[in-house]
Amino acid sequence: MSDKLPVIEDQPEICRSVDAGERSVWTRVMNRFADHCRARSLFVLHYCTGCGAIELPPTITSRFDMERVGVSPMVTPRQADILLITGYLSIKTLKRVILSYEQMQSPKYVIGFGSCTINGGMYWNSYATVKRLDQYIPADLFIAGCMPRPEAVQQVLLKLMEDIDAGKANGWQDYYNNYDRYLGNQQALFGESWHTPTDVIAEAKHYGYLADGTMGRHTDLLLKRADYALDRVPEDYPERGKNERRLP
Amino acid sequence: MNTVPQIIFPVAIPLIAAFLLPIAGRCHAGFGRIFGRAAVLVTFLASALLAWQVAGAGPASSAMGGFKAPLGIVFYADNLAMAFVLLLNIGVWLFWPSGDEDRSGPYTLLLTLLGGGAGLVLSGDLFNIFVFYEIVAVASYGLAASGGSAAGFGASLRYLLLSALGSSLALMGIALVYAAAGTLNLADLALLAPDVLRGPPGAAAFLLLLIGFGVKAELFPVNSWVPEIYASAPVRVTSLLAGIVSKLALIVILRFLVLVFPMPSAYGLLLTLGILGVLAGELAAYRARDLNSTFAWSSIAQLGVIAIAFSIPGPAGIAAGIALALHHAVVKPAFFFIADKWRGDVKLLSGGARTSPLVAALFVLLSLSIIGIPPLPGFWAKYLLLDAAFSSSPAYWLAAAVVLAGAVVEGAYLFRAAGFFYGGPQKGRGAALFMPGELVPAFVLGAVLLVAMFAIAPLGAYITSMAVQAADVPAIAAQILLGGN
Amino acid sequence: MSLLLRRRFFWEEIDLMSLLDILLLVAALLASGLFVLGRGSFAGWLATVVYGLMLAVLAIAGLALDSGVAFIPSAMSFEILGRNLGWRLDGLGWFFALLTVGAAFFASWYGSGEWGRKQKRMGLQHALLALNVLAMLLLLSSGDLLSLFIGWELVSWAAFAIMTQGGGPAVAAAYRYMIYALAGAMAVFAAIMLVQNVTGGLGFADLQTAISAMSTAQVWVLFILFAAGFGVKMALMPFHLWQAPAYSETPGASSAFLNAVSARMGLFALILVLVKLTGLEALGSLAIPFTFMSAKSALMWVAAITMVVPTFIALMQTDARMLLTWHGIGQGGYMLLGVLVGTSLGTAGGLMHVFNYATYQAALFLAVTAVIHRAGTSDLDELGGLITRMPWTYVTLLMGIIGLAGLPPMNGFVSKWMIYKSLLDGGQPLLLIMAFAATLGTILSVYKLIHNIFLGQLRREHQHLKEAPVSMVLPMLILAGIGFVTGFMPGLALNITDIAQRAIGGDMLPHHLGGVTLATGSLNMLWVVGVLIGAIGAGALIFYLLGNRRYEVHQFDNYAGGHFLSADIRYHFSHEFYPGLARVIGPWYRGSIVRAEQGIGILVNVAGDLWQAVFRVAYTPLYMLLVVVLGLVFTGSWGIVP
Amino acid sequence: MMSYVADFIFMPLIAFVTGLGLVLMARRVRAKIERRVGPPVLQPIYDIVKLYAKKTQISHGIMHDLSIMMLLGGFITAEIFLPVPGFDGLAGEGDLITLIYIMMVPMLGLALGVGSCANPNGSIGISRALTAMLAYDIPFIIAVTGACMAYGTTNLIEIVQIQQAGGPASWGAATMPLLAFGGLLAVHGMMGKEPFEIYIAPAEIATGPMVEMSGKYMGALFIMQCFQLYTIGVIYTTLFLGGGENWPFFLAKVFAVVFISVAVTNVYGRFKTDTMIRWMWKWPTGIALAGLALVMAN
Repeated sequence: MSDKLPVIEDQPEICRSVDAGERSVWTRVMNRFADHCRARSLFVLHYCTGCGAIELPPTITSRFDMERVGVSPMVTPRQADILLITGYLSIKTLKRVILSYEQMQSPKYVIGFGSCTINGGMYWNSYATVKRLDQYIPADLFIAGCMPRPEAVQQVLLKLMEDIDAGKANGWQDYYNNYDRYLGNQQALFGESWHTPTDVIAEAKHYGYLADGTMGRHTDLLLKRADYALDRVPEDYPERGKNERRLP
Repeated sequence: MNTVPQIIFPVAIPLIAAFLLPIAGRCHAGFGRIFGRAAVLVTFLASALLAWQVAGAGPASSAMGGFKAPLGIVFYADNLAMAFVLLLNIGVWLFWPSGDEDRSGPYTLLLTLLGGGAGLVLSGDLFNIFVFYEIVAVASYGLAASGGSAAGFGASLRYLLLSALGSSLALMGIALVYAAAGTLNLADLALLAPDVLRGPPGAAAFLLLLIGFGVKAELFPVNSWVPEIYASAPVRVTSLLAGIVSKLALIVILRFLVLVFPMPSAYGLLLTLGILGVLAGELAAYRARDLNSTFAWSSIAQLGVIAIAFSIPGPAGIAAGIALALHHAVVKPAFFFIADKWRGDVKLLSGGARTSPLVAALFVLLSLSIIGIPPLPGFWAKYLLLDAAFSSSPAYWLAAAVVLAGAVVEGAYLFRAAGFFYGGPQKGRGAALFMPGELVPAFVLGAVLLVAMFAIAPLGAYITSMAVQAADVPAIAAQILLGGN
Repeated sequence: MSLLLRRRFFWEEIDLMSLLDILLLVAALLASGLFVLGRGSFAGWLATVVYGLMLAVLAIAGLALDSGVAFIPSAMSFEILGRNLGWRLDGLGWFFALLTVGAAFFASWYGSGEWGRKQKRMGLQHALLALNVLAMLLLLSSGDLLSLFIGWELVSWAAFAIMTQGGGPAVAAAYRYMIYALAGAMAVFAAIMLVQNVTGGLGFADLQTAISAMSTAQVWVLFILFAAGFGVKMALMPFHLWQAPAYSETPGASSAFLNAVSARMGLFALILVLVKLTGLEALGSLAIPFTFMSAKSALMWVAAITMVVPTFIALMQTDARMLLTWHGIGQGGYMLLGVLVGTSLGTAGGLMHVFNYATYQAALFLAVTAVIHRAGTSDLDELGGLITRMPWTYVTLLMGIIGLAGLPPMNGFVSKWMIYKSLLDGGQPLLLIMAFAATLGTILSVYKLIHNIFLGQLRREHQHLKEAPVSMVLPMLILAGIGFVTGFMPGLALNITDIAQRAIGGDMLPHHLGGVTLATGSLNMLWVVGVLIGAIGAGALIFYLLGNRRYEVHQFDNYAGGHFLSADIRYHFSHEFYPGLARVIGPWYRGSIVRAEQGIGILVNVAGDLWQAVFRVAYTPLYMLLVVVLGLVFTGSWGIVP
Repeated sequence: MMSYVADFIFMPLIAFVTGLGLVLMARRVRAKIERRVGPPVLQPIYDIVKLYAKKTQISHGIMHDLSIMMLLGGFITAEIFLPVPGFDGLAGEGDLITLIYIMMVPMLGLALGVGSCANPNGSIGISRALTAMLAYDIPFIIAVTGACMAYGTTNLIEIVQIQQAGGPASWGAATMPLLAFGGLLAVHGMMGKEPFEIYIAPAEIATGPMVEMSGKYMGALFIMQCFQLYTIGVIYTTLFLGGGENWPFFLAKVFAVVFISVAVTNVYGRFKTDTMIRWMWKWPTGIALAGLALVMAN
């Protein structure tokens, strides 16, 4: 493991940056309309690694029926709006969570479900679990409790819908704006060679979310691995194509 | 009627030369060889002259010593006979041993073969035919063994035994004919045949003659000597035997069939043996693993095809048979020359096209022609055969089907070999290189084939006229009986 | 074209007698010239130019034929063995000749550039290609049955020669082809000799006389011999086994040529002999006893089975070339089926499918060859993701497969539509369903082709690949373009097939630039394609105007259940692409025809061994006596022996 | 000319709006069967707008984008070739066969787009979807063939006219019930409802073809679903239910066709692809063939 100390800083207040386009009436109306629809159509990716998964079937099915407020489950991060982390995350699963989160399309929201995502919960002293989810990805809302009931899930979804409608749920922008910090925390946990296939910086550049905190000393480390990650094969990489055993 | 005394020259010159040659060879080693060649040349010129006369003035005959038929010895020459005499001459010239051996034996035997062969096709008399047949047979035993190898001697011995047995059967047949008709002159027999030979005795006689002469004509099933002899004899002898001598025997059988035994059972017999020969030859050749025996078997099949053609009554069948025989006489020797280099497994051909591309091309050309691919001459020969077969009874349709199926098998084994030619060489061994001089006869024959391709029309007309002449029984009979005065 | 001919043009001043002669002479000179000059680098370009000139000559000939000239005679004729051999090009032959020379043009162009330079003996390939063209022209312009047979054999052996150029497995495949072709040729040979037996002549008219003079059994024999003989070349089932390996192993450009036109020579001969000369009514009246079927419907069913079974065999192939060649066999079934329906719509559809097939199959094969040229393999399990590296090749392949699958807007759809419609109007629902089913199978199969090569993961070893050079891309794009244009305006292709259809006889199909108008349902591709393009444009507007800008990600930025994808993991789903289908229809691939082929081979081997054994035992004296005794019995002369 | 312009604008638009209704109905019916409330009325619109309003739109290359255009373009074309009350569009310029093949264009477009995503789940999904297409299209084309044989035409307008001439008794469903039933089973497969939705299989291959579709790409797929349900419903209505006399009746029929599928789908599990092929090639195919035999016998 790295000998660097974990970079854990306090989360600054999340605020929404106002771009030039938003000053026009048309754009504002359209954004308002889009937010209205966003709030009423939420696809949830249930990241069910912990015990909290058991609370979700009642939430979806006839007892509570989330679909009546436009919430429905989705199985791939590409289509999902909400990443619902149900319970504790081991270090290994966190990698997958980050991968999945980065593959979701903005605007995207993260809900931490249960105490485990807030402070480690009953696994607070485990060597293998993650204690605070929001150090690694920007969580919009948490549901406290061990474990929360479906009503709580409903409540938090309704709260999130309100926030979205009001244009306030902007954790996803923070990930672009302060990518270096999040990446630093991730690297502290996974080592310097950590990388995901998603090129967050390029994406931020493309869509204009680049901020001072996007790049820094942690993202510099990425470049070293970028060749491998993005298949720009270094010269010394062993060629597998040639001597590989052919499948029968 | 056309009487030409010089009809005796093609027979007499080589036979006399054959007697003189050992003496000449005794005088000087090189002289014998030149003497032999000179004799062949003289025979050829005499034959050509005769052929010219025959072509111009119609069939000719001559009675030896003025004794007329049916008592005397009568020679009869028509275009068909002269064509094969010429072919034999050319063949002997072309396949004259090239090595400068001092032994005069092979030369003597070749000259004997030349004279005997000419006599075989020119004789107008059953007994003479038998005599010349024996002369040819003896010459060919000796020639087959002239390679000097143990295998060659063994094969020749077996050939001798078989041939002798065949000859005795033929003699029995002749005896039967004589007992029934009281004469052995072909013309006489032709006139008497409808009365005395129609029926079981005639059929039995024909059967015995067919089997007897069939040994040389490579007829099924008395051709077991073929693969063995062709594999062990020197290539020039093989070419001569397979390409030309076998056809002479078939021509004789044709004469019997047309003149003496023009009856359905005789035709049927020849047809049956021909079909069986095609089947046996093609299938066995397909399974042969070396080039020599492939061609030996294929030669059996080809002669079967010719036999089928001759078994079709009427001039059309004869024309087809002649065309096939001539074509085979050109193609098969060339094949044997190519095969001579690769005695052994076909796989040794691998890469042959790279070391000797011309030979490979020649092989493909010959193969295409013998399968019967237009516009090569082989196709037209086969065309004549099918034309004749389809205008005959349904039994011949079956024969045609067998010939066509045989052609497919033939294509399969010939192009399997061609595939080895053009395939890459195996590791460590490539195909042998040719010495330039060795294949001259084969290339000459290939050239003949190509020239023939452009002369199909005149050749076809000529062959057809030949066949019409050979099928005209009354004219032949009249010529033999009345000629030679 | 017919509109243009209201005026006199210069080609009417040219002596029409010479057009075919010019064509044959040029082809012969080209073939022989290339054998001599073949090594030169310019040989290919020379050949391309000459093919272009030949196309021009053919175009003039086409205008002449379109203006009502029945055929273009050749001055060349022979009289051999009492038979007249003559050559003349009629509309049907002209149509196939146009395709032949066109395919040769593109193949030669393709082979002249970089691809040809990488080939071992390209000069020989050029020469053999020219030889093939010459042989095909001779076949297509044959004026009687004998010249037809001669042309037939020349085509067979010329194809054999070019097939062996691949070396190794190609030689084995070509050998197999040769045996089939030879057997077929022998059947044809027997058939024409049968005709000659009845009428004493070998002209085309003699065939018609013969059929009316023959007994039913004889006509059946004739029909079977012709259908089987010509069917071998067309790879009609059950004589289809040779085609896929033989065409696949032939080197790329030549293979494209063979694929496009070579097997169609069989169709040409079938149309000529069975449809034009014999007539479908005669075939239809040739009833099979104890069934409802006739020779015509039997052949239609053979065509339908040829359509379906090879298509589903293609579906299971793992090599791109094999996949395409198996489809080639299946597509032949469509053409024959269309022509056999016998209505003007069916005939036009079948003929147009010949044209269409030639365009897209050549394009497809050239595209696959380009892939082989760059990536070194056509194994569908070893490619993937090439779309980013070889986009133009991808476009060609895409247009090609749309044509092959018979979807709008490519031309393959139009001809298939015509065939479907003719089957429907002809009251053949079961055959129509088979045609539909084969098309569905084709869609599955061609998707697998394009997916496994161009879509999905790009392999590391293919990272540095480049697009094929212009000399390769341009010909195949033009071919695909022809496919699109004639799909958009099928009237162009139908004008060409009109000439052939007029030569076959029967009703003509009224058509316009966009397709056909029928009482029972019309097709106007101008509208279909126009609206489709417009709608795709509307889709593009929706795509680009609505929503934020697109952002292109790397191929490993992909959701695979939370798995991290990287270059050293192969995850392209290509092997056994349709496992569910394979589980259902897999057991049907028992290969009964393969077994039959093996069985015949074994039979020949065993029989050969048997005969050899008979001789090798060498009790010949015994055989001799045996035959004497049997012969005596046979000749009925047994009575005299005792 | 103006009528064409109207056709080109309104026919797809009507199809889209009706399709939204069909999607809503499908979701509501399913919710009711599961004793849920179900989504609000505007839910289909919310979903589509939300997807188009995504801030990031990831693409896997030009082909991915083109596939979306082909998808929409193919279906818009199909809508224009469908005869509906008041609009014949271009139904006279192409026919039933053309229509069926036009409907395969978006299918192929989708398949190509999914393939170019380089996602193994997507490829597996497409492999299954195409296999499913082979399975359900065989009975479907038999039904289509039988109907065309019975009507003696493939012209969609005429097919509608023939059925409307004699009232409900001359509807395809009445004159050839077996074909209609076989066709209905095939249509069920075509809609990709349970038990024929293995190509989506969310828990196994993460919605298969849609796995890499996000943002407006997914939005286009939602639009496609609207078109698809509508098109299938209209084709079936045209073939067997007498087509449209007027809009209310017509829509009722279209909704009924989709409703039948949606209503029965919930009670099923999921067939494996091979089970699906066997089932499709056994029951619907057998029924349709029997129907075809009846048609041919008449």
